[in-house]
Amino acid sequence: MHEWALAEAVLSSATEIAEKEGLSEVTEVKITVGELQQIEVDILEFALSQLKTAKFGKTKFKIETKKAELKCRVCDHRWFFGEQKIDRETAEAIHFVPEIAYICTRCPECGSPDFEIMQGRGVWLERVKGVK
Amino acid sequence: MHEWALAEAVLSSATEIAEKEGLSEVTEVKITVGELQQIEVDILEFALSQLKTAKFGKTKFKIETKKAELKCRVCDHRWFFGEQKIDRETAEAIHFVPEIAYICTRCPECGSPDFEIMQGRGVWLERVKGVK
Amino acid sequence: MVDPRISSINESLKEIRNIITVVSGKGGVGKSLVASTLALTLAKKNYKVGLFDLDFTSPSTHIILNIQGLQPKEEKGIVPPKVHDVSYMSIIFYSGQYSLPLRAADASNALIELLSITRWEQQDVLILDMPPGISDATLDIIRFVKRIQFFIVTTPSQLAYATVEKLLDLLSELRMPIIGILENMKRTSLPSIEAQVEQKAIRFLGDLPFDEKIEEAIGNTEVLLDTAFARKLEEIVSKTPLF
Amino acid sequence: MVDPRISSINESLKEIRNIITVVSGKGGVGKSLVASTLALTLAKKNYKVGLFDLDFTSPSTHIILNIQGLQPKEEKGIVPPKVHDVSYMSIIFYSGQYSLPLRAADASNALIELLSITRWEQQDVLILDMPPGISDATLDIIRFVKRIQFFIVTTPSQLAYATVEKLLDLLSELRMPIIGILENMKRTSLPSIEAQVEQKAIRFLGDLPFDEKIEEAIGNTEVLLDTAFARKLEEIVSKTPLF
Ligand SMILES: Nc1ncnc2c1ncn2[C@@H]1O[C@H](COP(=O)(O)OP(=O)(O)O)[C@@H](O)[C@H]1O
Ligand SMILES: Nc1ncnc2c1ncn2[C@@H]1O[C@H](COP(=O)(O)OP(=O)(O)O)[C@@H](O)[C@H]1O
Ligand SMILES: [Mg+2]
Ligand SMILES: [Mg+2]
Ligand SMILES: [Mg+2]
Ligand SMILES: [Mg+2]
Ligand code: NI
Ligand code: NI
Ligand SMILES: [Zn+2]
Ligand SMILES: [Zn+2]
Repeated sequence: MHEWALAEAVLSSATEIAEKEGLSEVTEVKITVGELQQIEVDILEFALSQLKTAKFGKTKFKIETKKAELKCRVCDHRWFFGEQKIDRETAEAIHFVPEIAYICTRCPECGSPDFEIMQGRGVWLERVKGVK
Repeated sequence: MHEWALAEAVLSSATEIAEKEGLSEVTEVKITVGELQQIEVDILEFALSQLKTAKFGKTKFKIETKKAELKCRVCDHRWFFGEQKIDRETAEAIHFVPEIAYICTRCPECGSPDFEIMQGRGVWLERVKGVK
Repeated sequence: MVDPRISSINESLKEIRNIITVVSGKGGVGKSLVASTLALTLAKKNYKVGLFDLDFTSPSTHIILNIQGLQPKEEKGIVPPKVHDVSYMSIIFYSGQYSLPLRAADASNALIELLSITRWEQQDVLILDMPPGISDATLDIIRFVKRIQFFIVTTPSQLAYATVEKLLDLLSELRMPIIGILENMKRTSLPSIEAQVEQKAIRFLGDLPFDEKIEEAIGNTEVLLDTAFARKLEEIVSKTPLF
Repeated sequence: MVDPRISSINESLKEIRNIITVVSGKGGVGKSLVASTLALTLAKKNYKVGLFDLDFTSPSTHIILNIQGLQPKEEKGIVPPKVHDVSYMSIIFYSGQYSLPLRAADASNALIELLSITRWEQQDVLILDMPPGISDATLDIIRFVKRIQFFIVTTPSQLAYATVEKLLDLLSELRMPIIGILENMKRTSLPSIEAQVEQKAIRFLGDLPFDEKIEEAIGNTEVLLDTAFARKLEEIVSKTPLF
């Protein structure tokens, strides 16, 4: 349910961009959602539709999900977070703070906790389109 | 003069790569040297010529210098390190440890010390070419 | 690609009237104990107080305040639970008893996440307990949080004060508002750092005694507020214009 | 693009027989004082000893050892100067009295640089003084340095031991060799953490007293080696198989 906070962040960020670019109306907002955080896209969409201001009256919100790819700093192995089994409680914690993944995720090749989240971490605003 | 240590590092790294790729002879090693560290390219070349093993008997060492580009995390301004005046003592410290730049370098736009070194930091091994 | 959290941080902090960041150049000087006791003291004076533990690498305030069985409420964001009248937030709600081997860049990311999704509601003051030194977290706070004031903790030891001086130099250069310096773990055997602080034109807030009773008070806020340490901190708070 | 420093780190450490990393979950527990005193103690026993201060954010060992007017020699790399028979290296040789607002990723880069260009020559033991917690520096050392042993410092405080437990869990999971845990700043008023350590099947090395004389000894190694603190550390070192 904190998808509402994320939706608010997206809208406030998109509003900033629209203002900077002098858009009177926003036609499209493209959002990427990383799989690591297990965002509920339905709720995010609903929250966007409820929170949006007049500027976004006719906006198409395009939401794309991206796999969470991790890379080990020790052995350079790359893997996807989805391949791993984690318990419900930890999954919920990761939902709020993706970095909680570091308590249990390890490189499947060498066991190291020293990996980088290459992509698919959080929510990103990819693009804001509109008319001036 | 610690260019010798850097030359050693380059050679040991190039040797590793040549071995992994099964090269019997190395024909070219391409090295990038970041301007931040003010490496003496002449000394680096001389050290390479003195330290090189048989495998590098006919190697052409191509050394390219790259400007040091910094980017402010606070205001996103980008600039080149070379545009800044620094005293001799600090320059010498940066020569050994490029991150010493953080004691005196500030974003020319907003004064922040919170910047990223985008490129031109240290010595990189770009490419090792050879015959199998 | 734009990170939408950045523009929402100040949004989520907008109802907070004052932000006090408890810092030091060094670890183990008592930042967490001071931050926790300061929060309890101000709450007792009927201020609306929040406490946010930003030392993700070695969080301690949850032990001092004995946070157990509590969790933020998920409500269009996350709402910090109230403990002893303090709205409290810590990474510990999510990492629990597990070790969290975070590189600072990841801790920074987690910090931005929590700053942007936490709903602090209206507060008179939010106290930030920081990790030691000039760290990613310090730079993040300077970058993202407007209207911060720094509350600096040191001990009488040269080892602590030497690092505090470097922190001071940086904060002064960046024109960050500094409430003053508190000297913790004062012992009669050691000279005070007061004179050195005043040379820097920084307010010396006073000293808190080295208190043998502190260890027993950890995890029991009533006992804590009754220590010589806490009573002296209250006295200092009464005469210091915090906000 | 390959970073050539990586393959040269173990090259430059190859003549070092043992590497002891002094760590803790927390700051201010005495890591730097223990690391420095350990180095001096082993040097007095005629071991060839190196000391490398890897706490780039709050370096302290240069104050404890009173390093002044010295600089590494530049000689096909950099050669650490000898202080009180200890080969000594610290970022302080380059940052001096200035504050160095490094994010940990940059500190990590500086650490790799110094690890790869320093010529330690032949040493019986190299002691690494670490920053607090499970930090970038800890992960870097685990990643880059082979043959490390961990020497863990705590205080009797629950606040310190709670963070040490998390560090222990991580080091055990990664099968890192642990010499044992030292309890510093022991006071008679506080229960020992010995029993808790032994539950974890980790060697309890002993305790060092809370020593009122320490502050005067900072910057004077002769006085330091004559404190109750240093004498007890020597006793513990004598009966502990370090290498
Ligand atoms: N005034 C004091 N008297 C005695 N012990 C103290 C005092 N202040 C702090 N301590 C103890 O010192 C240690 C470090 O305190 P802590 O608040 O965790 O410091 P930091 O947050 O700066 O690392 C803890 O064990 C704490 O109980
Ligand atoms: N056994 C001890 N008795 C009294 N003071 C101590 C003792 N050990 C350390 N100290 C003091 O505690 C503070 C922290 O020590 P330090 O070695 O800097 O810790 P760390 O490196 O873990 O941060 C310093 O002021 C130091 O002088
Ligand atoms: Mg703390
Ligand atoms: Mg804390
Ligand atoms: Mg230290
Ligand atoms: Mg140190
Ligand atoms: Ni949610
Ligand atoms: Ni040189
Ligand atoms: Zn791996
Ligand atoms: Zn800037």
